[in-house]
Parts: sequence; structure tokens; C-alpha cells
Amino acid sequence: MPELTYREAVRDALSRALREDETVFLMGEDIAEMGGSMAVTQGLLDEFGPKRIRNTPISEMAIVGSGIGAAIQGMRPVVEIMYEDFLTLSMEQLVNQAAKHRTMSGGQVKVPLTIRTQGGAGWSPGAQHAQQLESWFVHVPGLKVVFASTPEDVRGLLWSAIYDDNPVVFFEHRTLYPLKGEVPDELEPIPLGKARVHREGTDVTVVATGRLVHDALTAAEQAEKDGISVEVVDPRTLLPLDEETIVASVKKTNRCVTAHEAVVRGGFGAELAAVIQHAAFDWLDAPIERVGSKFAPLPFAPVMEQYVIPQVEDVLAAIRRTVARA
Amino acid sequence: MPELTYREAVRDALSRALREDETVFLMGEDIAEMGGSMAVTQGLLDEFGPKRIRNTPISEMAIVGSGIGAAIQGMRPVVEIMYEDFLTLSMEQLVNQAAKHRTMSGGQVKVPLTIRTQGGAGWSPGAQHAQQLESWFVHVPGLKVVFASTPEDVRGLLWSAIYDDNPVVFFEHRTLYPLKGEVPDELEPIPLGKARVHREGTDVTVVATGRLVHDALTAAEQAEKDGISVEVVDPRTLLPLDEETIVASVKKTNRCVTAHEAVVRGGFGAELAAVIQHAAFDWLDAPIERVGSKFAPLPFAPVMEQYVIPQVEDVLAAIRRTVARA
Amino acid sequence: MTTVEEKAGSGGGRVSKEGLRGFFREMLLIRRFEEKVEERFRAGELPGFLHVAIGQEAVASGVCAALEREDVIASTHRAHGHSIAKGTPIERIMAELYGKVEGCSHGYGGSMHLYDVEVGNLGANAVVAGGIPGIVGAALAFQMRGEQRVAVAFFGDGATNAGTFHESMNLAQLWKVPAIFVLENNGWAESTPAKQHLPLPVDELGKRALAYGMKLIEADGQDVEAVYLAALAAREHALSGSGPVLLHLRTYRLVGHYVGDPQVYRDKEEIKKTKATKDPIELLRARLELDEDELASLDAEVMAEVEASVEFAKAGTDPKPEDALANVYAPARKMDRGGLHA
Amino acid sequence: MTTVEEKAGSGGGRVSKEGLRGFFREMLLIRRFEEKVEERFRAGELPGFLHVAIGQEAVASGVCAALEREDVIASTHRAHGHSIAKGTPIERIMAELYGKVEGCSHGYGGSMHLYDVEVGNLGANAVVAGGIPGIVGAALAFQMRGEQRVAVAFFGDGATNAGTFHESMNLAQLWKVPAIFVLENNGWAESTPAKQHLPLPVDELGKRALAYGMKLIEADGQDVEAVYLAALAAREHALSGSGPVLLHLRTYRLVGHYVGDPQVYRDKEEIKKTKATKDPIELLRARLELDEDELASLDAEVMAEVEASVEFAKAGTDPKPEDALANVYAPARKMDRGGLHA
Ligand SMILES: Cc1ncc(C[n+]2csc(CCOP(=O)(O)OP(=O)(O)O)c2C)c(N)n1
Ligand SMILES: Cc1ncc(C[n+]2csc(CCOP(=O)(O)OP(=O)(O)O)c2C)c(N)n1
Ligand SMILES: [Mg+2]
Ligand SMILES: [Mg+2]
Repeated sequence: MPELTYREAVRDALSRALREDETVFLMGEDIAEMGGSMAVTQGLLDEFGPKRIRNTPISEMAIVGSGIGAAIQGMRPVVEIMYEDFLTLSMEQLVNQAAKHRTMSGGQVKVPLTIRTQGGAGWSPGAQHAQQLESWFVHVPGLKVVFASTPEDVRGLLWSAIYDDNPVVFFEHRTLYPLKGEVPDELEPIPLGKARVHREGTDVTVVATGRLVHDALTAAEQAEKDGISVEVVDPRTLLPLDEETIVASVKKTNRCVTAHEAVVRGGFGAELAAVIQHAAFDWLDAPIERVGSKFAPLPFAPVMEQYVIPQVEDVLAAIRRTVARA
Repeated sequence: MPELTYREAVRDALSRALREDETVFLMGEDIAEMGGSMAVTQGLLDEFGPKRIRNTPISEMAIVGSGIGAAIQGMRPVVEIMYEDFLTLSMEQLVNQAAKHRTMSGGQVKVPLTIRTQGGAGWSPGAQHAQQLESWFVHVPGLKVVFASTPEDVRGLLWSAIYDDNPVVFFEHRTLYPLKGEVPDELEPIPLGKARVHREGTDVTVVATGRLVHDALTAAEQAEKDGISVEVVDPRTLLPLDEETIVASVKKTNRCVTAHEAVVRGGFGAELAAVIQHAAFDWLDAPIERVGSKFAPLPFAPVMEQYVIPQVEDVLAAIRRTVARA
Repeated sequence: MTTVEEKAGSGGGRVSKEGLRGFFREMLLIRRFEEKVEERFRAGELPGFLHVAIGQEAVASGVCAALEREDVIASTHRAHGHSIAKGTPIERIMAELYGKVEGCSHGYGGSMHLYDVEVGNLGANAVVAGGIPGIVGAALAFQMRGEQRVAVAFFGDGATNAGTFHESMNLAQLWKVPAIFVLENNGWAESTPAKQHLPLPVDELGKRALAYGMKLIEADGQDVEAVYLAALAAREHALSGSGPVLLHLRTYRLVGHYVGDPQVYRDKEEIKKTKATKDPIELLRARLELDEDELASLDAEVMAEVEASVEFAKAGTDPKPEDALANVYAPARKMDRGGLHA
Repeated sequence: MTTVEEKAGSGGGRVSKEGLRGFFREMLLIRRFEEKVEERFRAGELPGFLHVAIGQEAVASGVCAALEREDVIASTHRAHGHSIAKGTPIERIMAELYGKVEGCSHGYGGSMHLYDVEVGNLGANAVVAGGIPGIVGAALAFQMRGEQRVAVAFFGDGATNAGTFHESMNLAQLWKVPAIFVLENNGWAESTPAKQHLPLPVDELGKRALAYGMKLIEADGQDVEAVYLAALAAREHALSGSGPVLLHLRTYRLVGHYVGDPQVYRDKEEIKKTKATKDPIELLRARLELDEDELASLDAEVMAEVEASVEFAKAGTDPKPEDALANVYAPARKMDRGGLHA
């Protein structure tokens, strides 16, 4: 099996879709000559030309909004919002338009639009370039929400997002772009709505997303040395949510930790905890622990930044707290 | 004690603050001659004049953003976003600017800005005039979030919001404006961050916000006929959250239902459930039940609308489910 | 949808008397439809939140007559006229207002969300300016596929203050997509008069186009012929590859912002005078020299249609409550390994 | 902050040689500061994400010299020059880039969030156009209180495509607040050249003002004297009650978008030619006829300051990790029954 970086895996899904399907095209800031601020779309301009790899003005509302209009007319646009902090500028189009057109029209239209974006801390960007906002979109009926953590997943899920007939907000994590991993020769579409069990275990389930999947795996290895067997599950699609896989895991392990980089309060971990405590109430031997950023806008200075965002040790400590319960 | 409607109570807080304090002024669409689309600001133009009761263009970003700038310069602006669906247009200013200025500046500035808005279904507005979005803001460090459900509360909390030195997103519920209730002669500021126990009970705690507080009270009365004693708690301030009062109540009743009009998935009830299962794990005798809207953009036709939004019976059914657990 | 023979021969030509009578009938139909909507709302029969465009009929009729069926529009909260003029039968609109399955949005939309994709109505929008960027995207799709179609956004003077408007205009001009931006300038945004919300004098709002170097075409929005000819010219320009057009039409709202609006903010004399001098239907009646009899028989015809639409709507089917969840997502598509998609 | 004697007597006057030398020194300081920043970043000493404004020094210096200390500015991701010119000592800026407590944002901000409220810097903004509406609000506060102060927003050509820009310009003109919108037009938005992001020719971007009827003042952004005089005129206009000004300054980015940008998207010849002909410091040096000796001694002076700022920064205090949570909220105020607040 070939090895790709997470960045290459995103690019591979994009270029295959562009190659196969004339209705697919890209819009976003600096995605053409520069290949995107994360170098994800490098080379695509050369292969597909400026009609399909479209640099846009700094107009996040119009980028998403025109994507919606083109999607309704039968195209499959993939738009890029350079940092997810700037999704804040397109919320109206995402939430009132993309998510609602189908219901409001009584099923007359569909909006096969993919909105790729990325974010994540750990490189001292300060408060406006690293906020993780995925939980907002989980609250919006009509959207689908994906957050992929490995090269294989990001490729297979992006493909499915592009070919889904609904608007999909697709989160990538900035610190994962250089991450390498094996991927199948042929692109395997990964259905939206299926969680992935990364590691089996019997004592506690960590449900993690994005960068925290990797931190959870590291924490799991460390815990193993103390004889704690950790199962790590990545929902991958946050909406619709694969409750079945997640709940089954917790019913097996009887303990649960949720982990993401977003701040804990109001984060996706809250939804997970609410679902799990409800569905696995009689199985839980300890309160569900939530790991995430501390409640502050991200400060610049590295020492403060590292204090705010969750680390492997935070996951490990949460694992330990759950197993410490009688 | 005088009786005021919820609408009059909001107006009373505004006009007292305007009267006492030159730094307070209002901005919003149609708040002047027309007195606001909900008639909340009626009469204020006559008393305070157009310099302080400012009609704005349809520019939700600029309304919030200019409010931020004026607040940093020592004013206490109260801006109105006509429907909370339109908050989607001002998310960038709210989330990246208002919430972060203080941290980003290392404490040099404060942003004493109040953002009033309203929403709520039950009057067939269709999908773009009734979405309840309060949970998004609970996920944003630097903001405070209030959702008041009675005339007394809305008056006392709005006062505190105006005089708080931080940006406060202040939610009113459209269907509550005509609701009458007693208020103290003198305006009593209600501190942000204090929940209110509306009704004491011993079998189950309903933590409800907005319109659902009243539905919860009605459900509680009906449950009482079956011998179920329900405690109803309204957090009132969603951020910061009065975990102490809420958790103490659940530790007493051992059961909990959360209730709001927003859709359940990713709603404020998720955060409540996550907090409560953690803090009251050993006290809970049943899974926490969440009541809220079904997962759909609000359809227009009344039969479908009523099906989507939560009703008294939904709260009652959830109460019954919790007490049915052994 | 009014069809005007001379359409093919655009470029300053005048519309025949026949053509004008067609416009008159359609505008009257829109007027009577909306009056009926007001009446039924006051009678408590119609749920929701309604905005009528009484006084603005010439805009809807004139613009839509210049469009082809395969052209698309996006409308606003004030959508009945646009929808009728784009070709949706009035009974399907009335049924929508009654929340019926037979409605043009199958009861999911309501007055502020009238859709009819078959005739090119991509939906009315209750968020001011919310529909405009979608029109840029539709026009982009037409351009990319080399289709001779235009995409048209209706919006008001108030909407030109929204950032969404700016970004859309800018992007459309940058990419020279075949879009027409129809600025339906009635001088009010709800209760707020132009001078309180526009930094430009109300009649100079066309200057918004200058910020993008966009083609501006202006016409008297109360004169349906002028609107029609201007819209034809706009369509021609947009299709020529020279870029989009801002079509600025000065018009007048003869009634309140919403049905039931007491208009406390508006001078009673001004309302009276505007009604007396700016009614596009009256103006056209005078020009056509329709006498009372002709008018009465036309009116009876139109009223019968409107009454029939109410009957149709009332006899319609209520959605089932659980239908609420039927259209949240488009159904899953088949997908093969390696990506075949169909 | 450069102080120019002639400031009082505005209106077309020229700046004395003395004054120009002051500008030269400040521009050189900004240049050397930013070159040092690049160097320290490449050496791995500076965390985060850095944008320098090499080539745009005349804008920062010229505009800020025309302001009073009590005037306020909002800056962008490209903020060092604005901050220095508005009067923050460079060692406090350098300390910020090193994430130190002594930094102008106490280590919380970083390069894209330089604040110094005491000298009127309300903060740099990492969201394009994000700081503009706040400036309208600051100007509104000044207007409401009758203070003779202006509020100034810096932003680039790319930012003029943002809805936030439009809403802010529009509101400011509507209310005639004393604001100056400084359009620092370098013809690029990151890797995207003007012709790919602006529908107007890059030199005609001042036309954005026409959409609001706003006063436009234009000047050569590479000529610090021209910038200064234009900014003085803009300030006078803004304070006169006639409304805000769009101050359009054509300038050039001689380097990459961010520190480390390989500029693959940019023609090497164009970069070379621009560097050779558009460097505002070179242009001013030639005009002042500074000889090598004078230049060398000035440079040595300035470099010493810059080196000292690095020493200061490195010797600074690291924040404590838990300080991260210290500024999320302003502390509670005392509040009495009935609402006394103090
Ligand atoms: C973004 C947004 N802000 C506010 C409103 C409330 N609102 C509905 S219509 C309207 C006025 C619109 O004015 P204009 O665009 O001129 O259209 P008109 O009503 O005159 O047809 C306002 C403020 C809204 N629907 N959307
Ligand atoms: C809303 C938003 N979109 C995108 C970005 C990413 N970005 C940072 S700077 C920049 C280009 C800005 O161009 P311009 O306004 O001309 O300023 P310049 O960099 O030329 O000084 C972009 C796209 C951002 N910071 N904010
Ligand atoms: Mg209008
Ligand atoms: Mg630029």
C-alpha cells in the first residue's frame, strides 16, 4: 500500500474527483498559483486550469454562497475557507442557506457542496487562527460534519463528502498535514456516518477527534504500561453520528473519555457525553471525562498556549481518573 | 409589586439605563420610530432622541462591530439583532473580536457591549426566523450568555448585562413578550451566573431555558397529579453557568431532564448533561433526558412546525421516563 | 408569466398595446392576489409572516417577462409578485401560504420561502441579501457550462447595505458571470426611510455599481414597459460575456412593510400622495385608456382566478406532522469503489 | 512616532528637510526592525506567524505622523510599522514577538495582535477587515462625546472585497463619523494579484468610495511626504463634520506575504524591478541626498536600537502558563440596587 501524507491524501481525493468529474471545481483564497495556504492544492492549477481551480477575493460569504448556487445548478463545488476562524464570516450562508434550502423547498433542491477548512493550535498563531468550531455545525440540521484524523480517512471521507448530495463541512487539522500513513491503492470511499475503532481495549473508551486521536493513541500506549487497556474510537463524521459504534464500545469498556482540541464547554464532547450517558447509563462505571482546551481565547506565548490546549498527559490523566473510580 | 409584561420589563431596564447613564445608547434595525420589530423599544426615541436610539442600516456585522468599538472607547452600547438567525451574520465580530480583544490585548481593553436578540418558533415563521442558537455562544470564551424567561428576570439580568464589563449575548424569547409577571418596585439587578429555582421538588429536576421554563412548570403541575414532584431550575445565565445550583438540585432529586427549544443535537442540554453526569454521577438514578426540537430546519406548515418544536407533553414524557427507571 | 412578442427584437423598441395589456392583466392579478392574501391573513386563515409588494408589480412583471423559462431568479421576503411573474400558477402559491402539500414549496416554505425550481424560481429568502450570492454561483455554473442563461437576484434598497450584497456584486463582476442584480428600490427598509439607512440620496443608489465597475441600467420601476426594456437590455449585456448588470429600478411601496403594519413611522400625507401618483397599475390603466367596463371585466376575470386559488388552497392536503423530517437531507447516492457515482 | 513641525499648518504645505529626515529615520527603523524580525524568525527564535511590510513604510510613517496621540488606529496582520509609527517603543513590540510579559500585548497577542492602548493602538487584527467596524464605533464614540479625535483603520486592497469593509464604510458615511479608512493598496492579497481579486483596475480602487458618496483622497504611498499631507487633509476633513475619508495609498510589497514565503506565484523580474524602483526608503534617501556616511551613521544608530530591542526582549519575562486564563473576562464591577455603577 502506498504511503501518503495527510496533505497529499486530501490532494489525491481532490485531483481524482476533478479528473473524473467535470462538475467538480474548487474555489478559495490563494488555492491556485500558491496551492493554498497549507499547500494542499499545489499542482492542481497546472493540471486543471484556472476555470476549475479558482482563486477568489477575500469574501467568505460569497465563496460559500456562490458554492451553494453552483451546487444547486448541478455542480459539485469544493470550497476552501482558509482557517476555520473565518467560517464565522460565512455562517449565514452555511446555516440559513446551505443547510435549509432542501427543507424550505420541500425537497426540490439539493446542495452538493463541500466546505473544506482547517485549523488547530500548537504553532503560536494567537487567538484568531486556531479556534476549533466543529461543534457549532453539529447543531445545524441539514449539514453534515466531518473531521478526519488520518491520511486514509481524510482521503476516503473527502471523496464521500464531495459525492454526497448534501452540504458537508469538512474539517482538517493543521498539525496533521505532514502526518504519513498508508492508504489503499484504489481510493476507497469511506461512508459518512461510520466511526473507526483505532485500537481495541477493555477498560476505557476514548472518543477522540482530529489531532486528539493521535494523542489518545499515545496516551493509550502509555496507559497500557500501567495495565490499563484503552479503546480509541474516532467518530470521523460528527454529523450524522455513529452512535452505535461509540455506545457499543462504552458498553464494553464501561468507562469513557472524550477528547478534542476545542474548548470543553459547549464542545462536541458535550454531545458525546450526553448521548453516551443516556444510551449506556447502566453500563457506566465512572463519570464520562471530557478533555479539551481550557476556557480561554488562545494566547500567543507558547507557554500559555500549551497550557490552554490539551496534551497527551491530559488524556492520560482523564483515563486514570475514570479507571480510579471503583 | 407592579406587574409588567416581559416586553415592558426589557424596555424598563433599557430606559432606566438610558436615563441614568449617558454612555448607554442603542443601535439596531428599526428600533427608533417603529420601536423595534417586537415593539420593545417603543417610546424610547421620543424620550432619548435619535443620537441615542439609532436606527441602523441592515448591516449586522457593522452593528456589532461598531458596538465593540464604541464599547472599547468607554460607551455601553446595547445593540439589537432583530432575529437571532441574523446573528449568523455577525459571528466574526462576536467571536473573533468582542470575545477576544481582552485576552489578545493582555487585559488592556474591555468590551462592555450588550447584544440583545430574540427568536423562537410557534408562529409559523419558516426556517429562517426561529432558530435557537444560544449553545454556539456557550462555546466561546470571552462572551457571557443570558437567556431570560420571566419579566422579573429579564429586567434584572438585562441591567446586569448592560453594566457588565464584558460582551453579553442576551437572548429573549419571542413568544414570551406578552407574558405578565410581578417585578420589584425598584429594579433589582440579578447577578449574571446565578440560576433560579422556580419550583422545588424531590423526584426529578428539569433544567429549562426560555419558553421551556414555562412548559416545564406546566408539565410539573401535571406530573404532580400523578404524584411526581418536579423541581424546575432555570440557569438564566448559560455562560458562566451556575453549576452549583443545578448540580445540588440533581443531587437532591437524583433525576434530570433538560429542556430548550433549540434542536437537541449539540444544544445547551448537551452541556448540561455532560456537566451533571460528571458532577452527580453517583446520585443519578436514571439517564438524563434531553428535550428539544427535532432535528430539522423549521418547516412552515403549522402541523409540521408543532411536531418539530418541543411541547409540554414532551417535557412530561421525559419526566415520566426518568421516574420510570427503577 | 407575461410573454411579449417583441422580446426578440430588443434594443429600445416599444411594447405593443397587446403586450402592454398582457402586462396589465398580470400586474392586476398580482395585485388582487396580494389583496386577497391580506384579507385572508386578517381573517386569521393564513399562518406566519407576510409581506406584500403592492405598488411594485411593474418590477416583477417587467423583469420576469424579459427572462426565459430556463433563466433563474432568487427572490426576497416580498416574493409573491416575483413568483407569479416567473410562472408559478397562483393556486400553488396560495396553497403554500395555507401550508398545503400542493403548495409550491409543499408546505415547507411559506410566504418567505416560495420555490418553484421547474420554472426557475430558486427560492425566496427571508434573510435580507441572503439569496444574492447563490445567484452568482448559479450564473457561474451557466458560464462554466457555456449555457445561455442568466441568473437574477431581486433585492431591495435596504439589502444594498449588507456585506453579502457587496461580496456578491464584486465576485460577479470579477468573474463576469451572467447575472442581473435587480435593485428594487422602494426607499424603505421596513420602517427606516432611505435617508436613515443610505449614505447616498435614494435616487442615486445606482452608484453602488461604480465600486465594482459594473454596468448600471436604470429605469422607472413604476413603468412596466421601461422595466421590461431595461431588463431585456440587461439580459443581453449579461449574456454577451461583458459581465453582470445592476438593474436599478426606483419603485414605491404603497402599503406597510408587513401585512398588519400600522406604519406609525410614515407620514399619512406621503402615503396618500404616493398612492395617488405612483400606482403602476393606475398609470398603465391610464396609458392604455382602459374604460370602466373593460377594467371591470378584466378585474372579474382576475378575481375569479384568485378566488379559485383560495378554493384550491383550502381544499389542499395538510402535510403529516412527521413529514417535517422528510427533507432535511437528500437521500444517499450509490457510490462505488474508486468513485463511480451515479 | 515622527513629529513634524509643520503639522499645524496643513493644507498643501511641504515638509521641511528636517521633517523629512525625521521620516527617513523612522522608516529606516521600521525596515531594520522588520529585517531583524525576519532574521530572528529564520533563526527559530520567534514563534508564530509573521508578516512584514517591507516597502510600505511610508504609509505607516506618513499617516501616523498626521495623527495626534489621542487619535486611535486599528491595524492588520501586517502591523509592525503601524505600531512603531503610532508610538509604541520597539522593544515592547519585539518583546511581544518573543511572547514576553513586557510585550505591548503582554505576550497574549503576538505579531498579528499588537495593541498599545495608551498610544492609541487599538490592536492589530488577524482577520482581514476584522478591525474596520470597531473603528467606526470608536469614531462614533468620539462624535457622540464631541471629542476632536479621529479613528483610523488600516487595511489592504484584499480587504476591500470583504463584506465587513462595505458595511463599515457605509455606516461611517451615513453617520458622518470622524474616521479615516486607510487603503494600503499593495496590489496583492497573499499570492493573489489584484487582477485576480479586484474587478476594478488596481489603481482605480479608490472608486470604492463612490458607492457611499465618501470623500476620497489619494496619494503615492511610496512618497512619505505625499502620504503625510494627504493624511493631514483627511484628518481635517474627518474632524470638520463632513464625514469620513477613504485615503487611498498605492504602495508596494517588496517581499513575500509572510516571512518565509517563497513567492512562487510572483514573477522574479517584477520583484526585482519593484525593489529597484519602488523602495520608499531609497526614494527618500535620494531626495534627501544623504551620502554614504550620513546613511551609515544613521543606520548604525537605528541598528543599535533594534539590537537593543532584541536584548530587551530576550531578557524579558515569560508569562506563567496559568496566566493564559487571566484575561478572559474583565473583573466584576460593584453594582448597587437600583443600578448605581462605579
Ligand atoms: C439579515 C436580515 N436583517 C434584518 C432582517 C429584517 N428585515 C426583513 S425585511 C427588512 C427590510 C428590507 O428592506 P429592503 O431590502 O429595502 O426590502 P423591502 O422590504 O423594501 O422590499 C428587514 C430589515 C432580515 N430579514 N434579514
Ligand atoms: C477573513 C480572512 N480571510 C482570509 C485571511 C487570510 N489572509 C491573511 S492576509 C490575506 C491577504 C490580505 O490582503 P490585503 O488586505 O491586501 O493585505 P496585505 O496582505 O496585502 O497587506 C489573507 C487572504 C484572513 N486573515 N482573514
Ligand atoms: Mg426597500
Ligand atoms: Mg494587499
